[in-house]
Amino acid sequence: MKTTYREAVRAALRDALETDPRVFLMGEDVGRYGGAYAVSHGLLEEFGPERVRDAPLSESTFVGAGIGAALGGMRPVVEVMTVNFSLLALDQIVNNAATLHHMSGGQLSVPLVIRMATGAGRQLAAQHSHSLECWYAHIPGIRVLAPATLEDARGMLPSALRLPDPVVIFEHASLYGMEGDLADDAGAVELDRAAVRREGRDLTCITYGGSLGKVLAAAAELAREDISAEVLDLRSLRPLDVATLVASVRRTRRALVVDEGWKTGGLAGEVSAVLMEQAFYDLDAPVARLCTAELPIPYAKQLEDAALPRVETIVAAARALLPAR
Amino acid sequence: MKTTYREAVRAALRDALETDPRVFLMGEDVGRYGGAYAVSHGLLEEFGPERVRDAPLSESTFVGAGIGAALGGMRPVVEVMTVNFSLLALDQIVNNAATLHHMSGGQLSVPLVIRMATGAGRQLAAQHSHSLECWYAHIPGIRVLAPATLEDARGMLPSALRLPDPVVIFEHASLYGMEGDLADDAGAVELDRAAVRREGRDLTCITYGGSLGKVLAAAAELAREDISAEVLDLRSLRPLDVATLVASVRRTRRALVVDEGWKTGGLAGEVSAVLMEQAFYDLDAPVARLCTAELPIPYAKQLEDAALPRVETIVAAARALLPAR
Amino acid sequence: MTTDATFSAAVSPAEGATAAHQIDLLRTMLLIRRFEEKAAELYSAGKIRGFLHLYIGEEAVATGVIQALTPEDAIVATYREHGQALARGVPAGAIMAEMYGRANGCSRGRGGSMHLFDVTRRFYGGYAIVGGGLPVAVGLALADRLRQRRRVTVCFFGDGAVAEGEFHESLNLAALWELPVLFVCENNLYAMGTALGRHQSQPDIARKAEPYGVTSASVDGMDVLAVESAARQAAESVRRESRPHLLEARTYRFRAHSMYDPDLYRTREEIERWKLRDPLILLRGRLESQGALPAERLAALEREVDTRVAAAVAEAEAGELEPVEGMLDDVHTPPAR
Amino acid sequence: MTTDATFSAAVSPAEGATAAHQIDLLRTMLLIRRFEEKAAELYSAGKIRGFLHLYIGEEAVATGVIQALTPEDAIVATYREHGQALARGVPAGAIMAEMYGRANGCSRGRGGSMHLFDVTRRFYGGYAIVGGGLPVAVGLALADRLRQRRRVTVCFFGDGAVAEGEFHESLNLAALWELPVLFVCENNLYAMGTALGRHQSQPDIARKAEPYGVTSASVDGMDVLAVESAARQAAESVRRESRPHLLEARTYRFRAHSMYDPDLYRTREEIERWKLRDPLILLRGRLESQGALPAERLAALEREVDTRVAAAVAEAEAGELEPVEGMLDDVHTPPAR
Ligand SMILES: Cc1ncc(C[n+]2csc(CCOP(=O)(O)OP(=O)(O)O)c2C)c(N)n1
Ligand SMILES: Cc1ncc(C[n+]2csc(CCOP(=O)(O)OP(=O)(O)O)c2C)c(N)n1
Ligand SMILES: [Mg+2]
Ligand SMILES: [Mg+2]
Repeated sequence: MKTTYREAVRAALRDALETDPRVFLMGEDVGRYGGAYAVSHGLLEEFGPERVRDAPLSESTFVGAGIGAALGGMRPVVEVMTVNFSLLALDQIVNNAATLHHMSGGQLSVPLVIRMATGAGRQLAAQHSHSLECWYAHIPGIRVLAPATLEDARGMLPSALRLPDPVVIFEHASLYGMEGDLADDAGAVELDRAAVRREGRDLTCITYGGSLGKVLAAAAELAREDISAEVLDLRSLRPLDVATLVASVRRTRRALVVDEGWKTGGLAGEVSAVLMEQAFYDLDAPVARLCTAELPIPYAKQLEDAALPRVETIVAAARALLPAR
Repeated sequence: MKTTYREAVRAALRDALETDPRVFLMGEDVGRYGGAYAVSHGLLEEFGPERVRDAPLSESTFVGAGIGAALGGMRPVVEVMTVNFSLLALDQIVNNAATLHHMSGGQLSVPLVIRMATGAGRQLAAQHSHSLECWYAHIPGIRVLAPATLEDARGMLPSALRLPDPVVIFEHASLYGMEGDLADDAGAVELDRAAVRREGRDLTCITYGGSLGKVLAAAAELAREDISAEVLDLRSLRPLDVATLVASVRRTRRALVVDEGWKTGGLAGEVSAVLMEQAFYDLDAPVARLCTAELPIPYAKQLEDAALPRVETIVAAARALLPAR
Repeated sequence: MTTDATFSAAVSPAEGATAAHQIDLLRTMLLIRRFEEKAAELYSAGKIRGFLHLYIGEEAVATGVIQALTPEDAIVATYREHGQALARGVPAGAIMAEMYGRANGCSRGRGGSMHLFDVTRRFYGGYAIVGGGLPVAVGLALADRLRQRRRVTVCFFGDGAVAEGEFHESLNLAALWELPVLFVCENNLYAMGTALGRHQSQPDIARKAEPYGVTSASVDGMDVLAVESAARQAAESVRRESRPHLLEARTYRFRAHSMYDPDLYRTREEIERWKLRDPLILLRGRLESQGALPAERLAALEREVDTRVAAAVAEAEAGELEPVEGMLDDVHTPPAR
Repeated sequence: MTTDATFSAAVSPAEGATAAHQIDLLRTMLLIRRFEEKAAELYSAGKIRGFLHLYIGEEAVATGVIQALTPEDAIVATYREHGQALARGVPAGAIMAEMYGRANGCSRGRGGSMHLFDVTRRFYGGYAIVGGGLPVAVGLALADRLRQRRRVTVCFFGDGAVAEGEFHESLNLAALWELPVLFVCENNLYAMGTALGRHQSQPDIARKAEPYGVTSASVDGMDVLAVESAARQAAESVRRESRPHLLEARTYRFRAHSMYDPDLYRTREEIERWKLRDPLILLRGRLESQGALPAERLAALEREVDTRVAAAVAEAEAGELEPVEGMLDDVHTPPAR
């Protein structure tokens, strides 16, 4: 059926609320308002205020309450409106959610799903344009997912809800309006493997989330120049599916990592370092990174555009990786 | 003169308070208690409660107040007791301190110095053993320093106070007791360059902060096996002194990065990625990373020891980088 | 929590504000109103992008409070800060140019609507992380205390911000350290789509000051004279005693939370009821009943304001775009300075 | 803030607690006292490492409060939680073994002194980030509400935690959502070296509940019977009305904050003054004056407790070390489960 990324996430939420009485939603404006990105629109009316809970502006506490509710036998789905506000909840996520299973010697588990919108590109300026997926991907004890397709928007949530440990799901805000076809019986997806979104021979473009569309567009453009780019979607940011990355790069012998996060200390560097360790002798050129320029994201369109990875810059970076011809 | 890392930081604080009326200290237990690590011991008595301010347990607000005081013309030195608690202040650091100069179109500057203890190794378990330097090093708009020697403990603070922008200084808690000689006239140091702490030919060991001592010990042990290891101390974690790294690796053609942070998405990966980009064709072997095992730091000694980089594991990793002989 | 639009102002209106002064207040409120109506129009036209949060309906709060300030005093505001900026005297053209993302904007196009700055007017900006401005205001006041400057820092924030931990931490710290902060809560009864009664277990915001030993008051935020006199009393005591004060201004936003908001969480009736207490209509009515605002005077005022708004738009339209090459210049302060 | 050691208990002591019951309370407090004295000794001997925060002087709080709980109720505590764990019935041997970092420790050596857990007793652990346990307690109570279980979650925290934003957020959320949390503030007058009056602008902690519409009470935390009866009343109302309550227990720690603390920030006199109100001495005195505690009974009690502590140490000494190979096993929950 024709649907959108937004509707796919909503369908996943509705499905979870219908099938599991332990599931409830909690977050700012998920109820009456219908969700800052209208993802949970209609769910309050359908499931009532006990299971669709509008939270006050208290990120640290409602995320921590999600942890406690998970300890108490529930399956909370907490929406932190955007990654920008999740900084206020990091202590709960890093020091409690990620550690309790371990610190308790395995007695406790925290089956908590935290969803948040991420990314830039809508002229929201420095405080509302973060991409901090790499921070979360650094933390042992949590899983980090980045659905970039309708299938994953629909399927990652139910799969995450089957896991006994905390999962953080990043939804790039620019994807909510993405339209496409989704199988009527679409549901849970596997979470462990990166996906080859386009096959290619000459280089591997590795990306995730909101950048996938740009990279696929770049690959199409490169094809017109007879450059065959394979496009890999990481899907899971922690753990990384290193085997799939390495297998692809062993074939193409060249890799470009595209990440909307800042370059220094970001996820692209991790991918590059992993390829250094496991594919060094198969590389015909150094792994290249194309990331966001290192400045707070500016409001002005031309400045923001210049700061973020774009199809043209991806194409140029890919060309630069290949031997001159 | 004979001194300790702790006393060197204290001397730097005292000196700053004496020479600049705009400087004041603020943080939990920096006054009456004398500092959780006794760094500011005696300063309250010397400079009084207006300039040595015991703050309530309100990390977000006293760090934010440091930002505001900096905007108001002061030169605050804020102590966040440890990096573990700094998670509660990240919003202020990332969304305000790091962005205000840019967002205001250059009108505002935030000359704020934030000091915090970091690191594991004292059996303090998962919530008190973080090494999140890499998170801070990811953020444009702030500078990140890691003094590993007495000279830097004494000199980085005055140098940081001369900068017009926010600086975060990480002091590894295991270093405070480190003894050694310090020139009586020791003072400000330059902040931009990594330091070669030991010269070598066969490989470059890159590290910083609390790991430097272990790496130097490992280098000494390697020397007994006729392996000549150069030891590089990053000193500045943001920005990285890439030129010095690359120059060293071009000579030694091999590199091992030792970092107490977790490997995935950590600073070691960034160093590896930079070498991939700028020294790929000079490398005789893939850059190796030796980091902390990916688990919340356990309390039990044998488990914590096993999780952290140690002299033996550093030596082993270095050997493994070299051609069998 | 009832959203009934009638309040007994906890602080009585300024006695005998001159007609001239009242007309100045009306001019400022009218400027804010017309400026934002134009901004909304320009947003729909795609000239302004990103988030745009309108202050329409709340003009009396910023206008009245800022009357109580001297040029040495400081202001910290939120992402809904056009009103504060205009009332503080930040040039309308510089604000409009900022929303256009132009080089002549008050933040050189870096900040946009949510991040207006004007250091010469000690306007320390719009903060878009709810609650994030409070600690900064506390710090500005701390600097004043340490430098023995008798200044006030006014910190504006919404009812939703009261739920954030930083509200609690900032009131405690400001009171504990005796810092001259005037905390102004713009209680418009909603945090986005969440009504006050659904985010506060006890909705009387003035009472939130008690456990810190901080004095507080509530005022009818639709009555600019009441706001002004409450703010003057509050700022006066903050300055005199170097102690914080919490002022709750009960107001209402007539427009949606932002241009993205379908506004489904409140009734038309509620909005219409509040519009009966439109701060501009209230003040105009008072002036007319005093015979102090003849029709032609009002018409002249309207023309004057329209001209200023038109000039602001022209200035924005004429603004240059910041060159992409200079993008990285403002990440760190140039050593020069 | 005066640290005068005399309080008028806001809640009157339990009328006519039987001698047998009072002796049970004494046994528990004595166990906590002797257990921690031994732990301090073992810390100096290097058998226990990391941070060690002693509860000595505060035993009446955990002992009295936990009387009010059923096995179905939950407990969330801090890094200073040996007393809560022992009072809840977590085996002394499992706690001591945990502090030794042994496989037979209650957290299998992962947590140490600051992170004791015992899920079978719904002891949800020690939280070492100040304030970090409060939201977790709110969530446990939320789960009970959603599952319609009439349970109470007790959340212990110190006076220092009151300054954290999470205190404010958690009281608001628990009250707003009508969650059965009993917040117990162990006010020992210091946050590390910072006296209450230097971290709270207004030091009456019970009053902090007012702005949330949360009921509260203060109790003499050195009088275990007063604590028990206050806790019973509080837990009763929390359970009945499914609403939070804040109970402040005024107490004092006789030892330094942690084994690292030189304890330079308070006078010997102050400590000695408080030791006159040692909760064990108070209860013993009461029992003796009732003629309910003959010398030989007390001696027997002391012997019994010493035996239990000795057994706990023996159990810890006999514990295995967790194999390093299994280090990564407990990062994620095994799929098996
Ligand atoms: C910490 C944080 N959480 C969430 C948001 C998203 N958000 C922006 S404004 C807003 C509502 C704030 O309401 P209030 O404080 O009453 O101010 P108002 O918009 O009514 O003026 C929310 C939830 C944010 N900007 N910051
Ligand atoms: C968020 C945070 N900041 C700082 C610390 C360091 N610290 C540990 S205990 C403590 C004092 C806490 O005092 P209080 O809440 O009164 O509890 P008490 O130790 O008196 O029982 C501090 C500052 C911490 N653990 N967590
Ligand atoms: Mg509001
Ligand atoms: Mg205390």
